[in-house]
Amino acid sequence: MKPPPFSYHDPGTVGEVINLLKTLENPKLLAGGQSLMPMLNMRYVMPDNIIDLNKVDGLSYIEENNTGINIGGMTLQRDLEFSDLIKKKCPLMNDALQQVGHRQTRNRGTIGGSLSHLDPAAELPAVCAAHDAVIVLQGPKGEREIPFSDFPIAYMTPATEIDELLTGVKITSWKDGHGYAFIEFARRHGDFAITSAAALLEVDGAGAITRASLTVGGVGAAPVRMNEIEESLIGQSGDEDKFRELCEACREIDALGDVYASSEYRQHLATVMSRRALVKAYARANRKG
Amino acid sequence: MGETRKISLTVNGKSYEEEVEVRFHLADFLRQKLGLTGTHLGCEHGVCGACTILMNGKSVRSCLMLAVQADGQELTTIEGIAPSEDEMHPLQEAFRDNHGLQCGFCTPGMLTTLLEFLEDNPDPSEEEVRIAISGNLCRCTGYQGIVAAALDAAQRLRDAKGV
Amino acid sequence: MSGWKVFGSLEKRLEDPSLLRGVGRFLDDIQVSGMLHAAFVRSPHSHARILHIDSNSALTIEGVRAVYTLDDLRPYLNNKRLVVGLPSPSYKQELDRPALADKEVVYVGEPIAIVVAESRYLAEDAAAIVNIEYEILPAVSDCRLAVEKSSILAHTQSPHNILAQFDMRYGEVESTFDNASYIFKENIWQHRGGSHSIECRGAVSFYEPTEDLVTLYSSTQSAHTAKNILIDMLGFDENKVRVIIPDVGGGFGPKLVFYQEDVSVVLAAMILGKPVKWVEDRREHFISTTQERDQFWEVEIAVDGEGQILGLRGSMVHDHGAYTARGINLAFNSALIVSLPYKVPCYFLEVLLAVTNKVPVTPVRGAGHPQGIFVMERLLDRVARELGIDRAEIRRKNLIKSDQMPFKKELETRGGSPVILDSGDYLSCMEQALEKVGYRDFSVRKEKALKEGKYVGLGFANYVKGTGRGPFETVKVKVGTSGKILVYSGAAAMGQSTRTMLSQIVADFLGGDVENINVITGDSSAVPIGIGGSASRQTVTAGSSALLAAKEVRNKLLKVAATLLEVSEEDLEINGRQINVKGVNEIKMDIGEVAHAVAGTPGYALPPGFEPGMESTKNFIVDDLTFVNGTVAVEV
Amino acid sequence: MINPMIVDGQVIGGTAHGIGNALFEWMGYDEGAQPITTNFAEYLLLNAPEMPHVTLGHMESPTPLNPLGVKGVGECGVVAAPAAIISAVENALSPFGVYFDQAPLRPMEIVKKLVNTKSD
Repeated sequence: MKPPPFSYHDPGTVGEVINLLKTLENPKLLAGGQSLMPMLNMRYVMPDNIIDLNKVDGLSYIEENNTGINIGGMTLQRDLEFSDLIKKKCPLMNDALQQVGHRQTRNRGTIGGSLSHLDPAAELPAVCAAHDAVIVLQGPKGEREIPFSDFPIAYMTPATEIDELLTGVKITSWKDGHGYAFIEFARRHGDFAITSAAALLEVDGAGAITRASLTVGGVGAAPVRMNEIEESLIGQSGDEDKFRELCEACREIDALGDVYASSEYRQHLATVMSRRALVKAYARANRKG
Repeated sequence: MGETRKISLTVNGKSYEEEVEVRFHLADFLRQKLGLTGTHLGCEHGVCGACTILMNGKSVRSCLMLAVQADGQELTTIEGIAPSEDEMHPLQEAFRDNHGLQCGFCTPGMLTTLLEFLEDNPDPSEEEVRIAISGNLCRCTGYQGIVAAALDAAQRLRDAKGV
Repeated sequence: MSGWKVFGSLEKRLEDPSLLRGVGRFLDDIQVSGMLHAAFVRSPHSHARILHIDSNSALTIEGVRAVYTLDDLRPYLNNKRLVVGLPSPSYKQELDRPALADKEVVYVGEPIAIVVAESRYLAEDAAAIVNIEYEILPAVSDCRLAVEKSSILAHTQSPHNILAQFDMRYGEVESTFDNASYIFKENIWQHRGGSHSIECRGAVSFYEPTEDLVTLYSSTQSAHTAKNILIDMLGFDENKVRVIIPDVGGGFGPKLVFYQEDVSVVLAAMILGKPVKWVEDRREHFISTTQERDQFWEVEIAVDGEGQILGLRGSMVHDHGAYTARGINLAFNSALIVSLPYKVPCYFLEVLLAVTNKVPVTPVRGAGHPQGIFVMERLLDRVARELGIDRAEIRRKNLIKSDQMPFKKELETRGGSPVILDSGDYLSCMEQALEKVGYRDFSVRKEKALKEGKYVGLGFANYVKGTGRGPFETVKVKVGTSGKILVYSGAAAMGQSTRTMLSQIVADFLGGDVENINVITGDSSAVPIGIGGSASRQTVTAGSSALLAAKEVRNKLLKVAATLLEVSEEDLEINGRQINVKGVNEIKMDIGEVAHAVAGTPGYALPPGFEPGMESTKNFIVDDLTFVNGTVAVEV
Repeated sequence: MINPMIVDGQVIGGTAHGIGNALFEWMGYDEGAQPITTNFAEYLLLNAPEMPHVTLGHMESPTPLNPLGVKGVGECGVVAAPAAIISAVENALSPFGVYFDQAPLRPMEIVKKLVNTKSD
């Protein structure tokens, strides 16, 4: 299990990266390496050229703006985990990061790497789906932004063009004191979830839900927003039986099935994880709201 | 031999300048080029944690990094943990006293992971310790001795600091 | 006897300091000058005929030294198969593994060719482009289907897929079942798993022409077995092969097996005249290191209205994998263990070992015992449920009692010796476990939890397991002229603290200083014979030999010292490295000096009445297994 | 016991294997005998958070068969663990009347059985 031969490039600017992507044969971008390196060691991928992004300037940042936060593509999961700004403005991400891999992988893994790898069960794509994040890509024609909902185009396939680079993520914050919860079911701590659910809720003074976002990960080919459930949640209070009833809709998700988890099992878990996420998010919203 | 590069780095306080094949992962570089065979390879796909080392004080899996990426970095491996030839680090002592190892193969990764963790969290609960080493597999101990050793080491380190 | 001091009390292991500092020496840590690295070309098919192998393009890669198939190794092989099967009359066919695949591959991962290059990276590059043309054949995966008459054959040359067949029987089975009040039947399945020591397997070999000696470093659990197989396969004299075991990063059974890779690495090193290293990677471990456990049981238990067991009968199909890499022992252990903790008046089990196109099956920690225990305990839970008897009560009723010990079962071990449960109080062991886990008031806890919407459960199981499998383990204890105590053994260490264990036993006879003891295990040249680490055996076998040898050396040390010091032997004691007259520190000798006196000086006589050398080699012989027992209780 | 610390280590380590065999470790092959779990993401080994704290009680029953009076302990933890664990799971789910006859027992299989029993 040793990587195949390749040429190695470590450009210092985004422009150089894009230029290399354009000119090199069969290139592969190396971010944190927590997914690519195992695939290289197992020779599941055989690139002729590795473009290492770790020395590219200006891709690691967590910045606040008027509407939320901007995160650089090469920002480490560890930096996100320990960021007070994330805790304050996007607590769902903090919740999710506690469940991403292990200490050693978060020390190397990046948000851009996780989004580009786009494992349907990964936590950060689900967070982006929940928050209607905007993905920033740079290519030869400059920068473009696409909503996360258009980002996955197929199973583990992002909309990034072959000569483009994911440089950042823009997340719009919810109202201070909103409810949030990231719940997942994994066989062991730190594993990719079999199924996860991310919930965001805003409530009014009377405890009625005024805004809702519910995302299920690990069931479909990419994280799925449960729009119908979200609509039905508006005006509801935190009645668990009502949540249970609404979450039954998760059985309709077009689900992956394999020897590790059948599609029925994933759908079943989706109903349970969604309900638990809503219950927890509601409790948090009420406590603060 | 494929494409190579010259890199310079510091390992356990010692500076090295070496020519390395760009496809070598960091663990192979440490083991084969520098002869630091204390860092072990158990899976080479980033699950077992045996190859964990510290890079600039942070735990990383050395099988999931290319050696060229360690250029200019400061690394610590298991060989660099003890303060001297005659003395062991309190974490190493605690592992010995609590039977935190049997075959000893996962031990390097356990020690490096816990060194960083105890730095971040000097007074952890048992559950926090278990989560901290969730990315390190051990097949001998059932983890009980390791968890006990980590808690014991945390106490020793706090005592030493007079906390 | 000096009274146990170190025995039972030592709190620090001797193995730890080097392991904690990262200066242990595991297989992959061995560096030999000029060493080459190997990778294997393995079958991607579970069953196929090899039509053609083309390694030309692989050999064009710079730094690649050789690609060898079985045809290339054949001239050096006295016997091209690894004959390892433990003896048994129940075999229906012999299926020994070839050194490398021979025309037909029968499982995914079977090694076909060894590639040797200047680095493992290059060896993998080359292995990937060795071009093999296959004719893909149908494969058999499920062992239950394999034993059907119409099944696809796992090996095209075999008459059927039955590796072995045997039964175990005692008592009046038919009439018991005909007259039983209750009979309950269960179909029980236990699935495959691996051992997954964190260190994978590995081998380093080199040939020294000046000595005509082949050395193999191997992460095996038995140096002497490996040596014997190599001698058999290569047709070498006994003194031309040496096998050494470095630190081993976990064994758990599969490292007890001698593999195709071991002999291939040795031959590659001999042919090339260069040291060759192969270290298994995790993916190889998944598809080439032996596995365990697939068994299907159809069993019936007969009980009376009170839950007293009347008998047990049924059949079991055991997945043997594609080749015999050890023998019938797993299925035998499973069949033997089922009834052991309990009084079972009659028993009949028919056992089939099925050949499948999967990785060969050999012991993984527990070696068939967990399967048998699982079956019996599942049956007892069923009986308890059906008859409305408490799960603990049904076991109390049927466990063998301490006043019945030793208890002779009407069964024999695979070596033909009777199964006699030697000692133990199974009942109070279970009671103690139930006490600890709070069985008595569990139903209250369960009800309370249920009210909170939580489902909690409590389960427990009793076991008996044979340990200390014989026939012996060699231990040599020697006092060197340097005063160092040397202990050599055929035992193997892979994390069980063998060095500490042997040192503790020896230390109590020879001065009490464990730091002055050097233990050498796993070197075929250190002691002439040995068996190695498996079946929870080493403390029993090697420990006993160490005790006997240490005792003898102690006696001789005291006798020689008494002669030299001109005092009575009874007045002497050993403290650390010093022998002195009890309470008189002035009359003393270093144990090294005493050893020196019998080491022999040319032309000078030994002290009168003494044989040369301060050493003793013992092989404590044990035929009967000693049975441990226990209870596991768990709340979920 | 020659060394109680080491005995405990052996038994607890063996118990971890037993828990793995009962709940996690599953080496899959398809109908054509192709292995389908060939890495540590697909084949699950027990990790520290999933391993419970084990309490041991000891009873010594010296054997007359050897001069030390000792018995082996290396494999003890593993042998009865799956039987006890699966019995406990069955006991926990007794309100549903589901019974298990296999090891390992994976969550998917438990849920399937619960769902099937419910619909029966």
